[in-house]
Amino acid sequence: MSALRLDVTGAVEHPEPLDRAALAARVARDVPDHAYVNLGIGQPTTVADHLDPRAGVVLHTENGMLGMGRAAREDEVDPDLINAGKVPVVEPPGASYFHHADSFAMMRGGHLDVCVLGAFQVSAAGDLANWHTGAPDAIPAVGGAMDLAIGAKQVFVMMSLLTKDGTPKIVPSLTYPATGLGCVDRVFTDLGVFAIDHERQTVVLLEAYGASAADLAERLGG
Amino acid sequence: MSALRLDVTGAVEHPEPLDRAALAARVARDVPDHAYVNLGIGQPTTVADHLDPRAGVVLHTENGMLGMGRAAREDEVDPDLINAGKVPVVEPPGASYFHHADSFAMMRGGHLDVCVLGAFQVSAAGDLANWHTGAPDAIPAVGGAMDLAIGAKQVFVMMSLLTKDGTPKIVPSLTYPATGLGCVDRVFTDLGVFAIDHERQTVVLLEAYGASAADLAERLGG
Amino acid sequence: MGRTTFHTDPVEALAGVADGDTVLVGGFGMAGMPVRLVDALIETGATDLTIVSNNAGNGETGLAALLKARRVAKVICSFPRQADSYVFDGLYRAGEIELEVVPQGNLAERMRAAGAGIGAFYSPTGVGTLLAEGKEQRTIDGRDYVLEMPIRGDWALVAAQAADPMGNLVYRKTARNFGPVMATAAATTVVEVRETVELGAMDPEAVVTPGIYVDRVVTA
Amino acid sequence: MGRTTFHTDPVEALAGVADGDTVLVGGFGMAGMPVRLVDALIETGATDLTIVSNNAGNGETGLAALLKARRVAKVICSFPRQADSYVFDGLYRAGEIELEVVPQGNLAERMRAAGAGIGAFYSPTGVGTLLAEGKEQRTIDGRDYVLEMPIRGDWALVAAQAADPMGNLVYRKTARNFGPVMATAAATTVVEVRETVELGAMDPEAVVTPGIYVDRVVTA
Repeated sequence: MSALRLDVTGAVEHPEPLDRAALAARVARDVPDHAYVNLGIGQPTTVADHLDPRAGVVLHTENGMLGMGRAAREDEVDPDLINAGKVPVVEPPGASYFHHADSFAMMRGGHLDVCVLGAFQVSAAGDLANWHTGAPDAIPAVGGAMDLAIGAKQVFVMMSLLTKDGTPKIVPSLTYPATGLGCVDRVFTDLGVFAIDHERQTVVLLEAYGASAADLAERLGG
Repeated sequence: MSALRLDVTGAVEHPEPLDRAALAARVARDVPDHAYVNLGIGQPTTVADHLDPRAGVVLHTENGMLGMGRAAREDEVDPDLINAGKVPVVEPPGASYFHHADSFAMMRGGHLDVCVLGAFQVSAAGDLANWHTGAPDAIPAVGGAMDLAIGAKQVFVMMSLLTKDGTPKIVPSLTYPATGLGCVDRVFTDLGVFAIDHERQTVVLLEAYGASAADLAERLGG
Repeated sequence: MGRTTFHTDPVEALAGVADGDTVLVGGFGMAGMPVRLVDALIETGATDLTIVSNNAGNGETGLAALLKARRVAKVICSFPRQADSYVFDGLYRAGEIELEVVPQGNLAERMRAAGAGIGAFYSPTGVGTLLAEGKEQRTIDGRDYVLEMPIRGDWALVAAQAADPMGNLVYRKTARNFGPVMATAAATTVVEVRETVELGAMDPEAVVTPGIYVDRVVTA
Repeated sequence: MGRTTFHTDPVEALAGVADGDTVLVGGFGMAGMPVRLVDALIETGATDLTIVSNNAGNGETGLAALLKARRVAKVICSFPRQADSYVFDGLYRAGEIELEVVPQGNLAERMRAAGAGIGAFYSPTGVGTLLAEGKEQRTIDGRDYVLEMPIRGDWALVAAQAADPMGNLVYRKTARNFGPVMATAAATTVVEVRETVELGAMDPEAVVTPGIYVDRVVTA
């Protein structure tokens, strides 16, 4: 496998790695005010807790709602009102409902500003793998992952930089099956925030957390 | 030009030709109870006056309404509520509104039972010409004609059988530009009612009005 | 009045379901799931069915019960694998059920195409992935697309909030999901509702599924 | 809150319109015609425009006035020829305006495709006619279709009944027509409304155009 095209010049270094909450807050910081945003199932959902209500960010859930509210408290649970992770949510004023084809038309038509997704791997070309481990006995299940991957003006990935055994998840090219090609714009991890430079097919380290830029370059093999 | 494939055996003969009102009533008789129907602009619109309200026929207008009502009286005119001919209509209970893409999806998806259209010419294959005379200086304008032509389970044509100079409008093959191919199922005229047998590409005279079946066969050159 | 018929017995409302039919089943998780109609589908005894739905059943009720009763030859869905989808998992691993996984947006749009008379469409979703293998690809204005074909049902089973006597439907919150799309894409659409309202009681501006798409309504 | 901005001056709401832009203009006849925005478009002085609309103007007001002021290079519409469309007729016969006639359903669906990220679609409408000449044809499941491409606007000018502070829109009766489709298909959508309502006053089930599609609202 060829080396990762990585550019760490100009990276800002921070002393501590990001824990899960700090990572969610870091992602939230890059969400523009008044943006329309889809937060993927799992960890990306927690970004909502760090969005300033005054910033006017509007959440989309692909099961047919714009202006989605927070998770429902126990006494607020309505089985007809759930998010894409099937978690009960609430309806704030100004929300709207639409059917699944209209919802994915909204997504695929490029109307969302930001989509935040988890990932197994991201390549230097911005290719995303997050739906299938490629294990021969795995039952394939894609959900909305492939639509989300290509369905926003900017796609943010949020993940740990390394697997449990220390293997980098930012890779020269995908070894897991792709969810979408050339679709990722920014990667937020515990150890660093990266931008994908699509023209140069290069990963640009913007900020390092708890590691030096040089350390990260070495770990990623760039 | 080859001869018209015409089958007049089994036609029922009536003594009088149909005037405009009788023709509209005759078309109305062939509209099934509870059918969803689109009536084209002009003469086809008058079919509505002959539908028995108890038959439960539901009218569609392609500018976005199902369950359309009758023409509005002067004191009922609402500029926001018009039919495809831009004539003000009324809203009966049970109506619904939708946008243009949904309205034509309803049409092209084959959900309407009957569409009634005017025509310049119909061929033995059921080809329809009703949008363009082919005159070199004519400004082309199609509206919804091509969508209507292919957008119902059954397409009825309503016209005079002959032009003012006596030329038949049921023809072996179109000389005017086509609106749709093989789309017409039934042709209602002042002098006869015809079915198109698509398999045999043959026009079948069902009823003759004010002329014998033999007379019509001769006039049509079949 | 349109031609929508009203039924109290969901099994009666499924009269005509035949072995080998393709059945579109609404719902996203349990929201919008036509529970009574799925149970009635089991009761009909129809087998060798193709089921099109977002998921492939949970636990041992609803779609999972239909699968467990060995009535389903093939599932077309976006997400068969869930925490408690063990009935599907078992059948799949035993090679006893066919699976076509479709990205959720393509699933919705392919049914919309069927309902709208679109012959096929070029979708940006899935380009360069396993799920596009064997499909025609085309570059339009510099972007790559995959050709996707319509998905038609013999039947659509849908849950809605309310119907009026014309068969017009409204839904409730995110339980709307696939219902309005599936209602357009099947030869016969059967809808279970929580309430029926009088003629004129439904706002014509707020109707989501016009009655033309609704063949049979099962009342609460 | 979303990012929809609210304006009292329609000319201000069109800030950024440039020569050569493609402008989608709502309305079917006068129902749903964004009269104030079309007048404002004339005031901007922008020229060499492509106008996409169902008709090509009546009398000497609205679209006809825009045409008469020689601001339009091309019209894409389904029905240019009407009883009093003499401004368009004159320009067309003089060879001073380009015309693309599109069947009404294809016009709506091509804009829907642009808004929905569909690369192209196979339509059953127009097969074998003059309007399909030069277009790719394909037989799918025994039926013939014509390949149709998306129509995108730099701008959409739409009239609606009401907007809330999120930019959510409702329409009124058949004035809805092309508005919701065009709102999805343009880089910038500008909407004139008859009323604005408070946050929470619009039924989320009855919203027709969600605010994400609405960039600027001109209030009454």
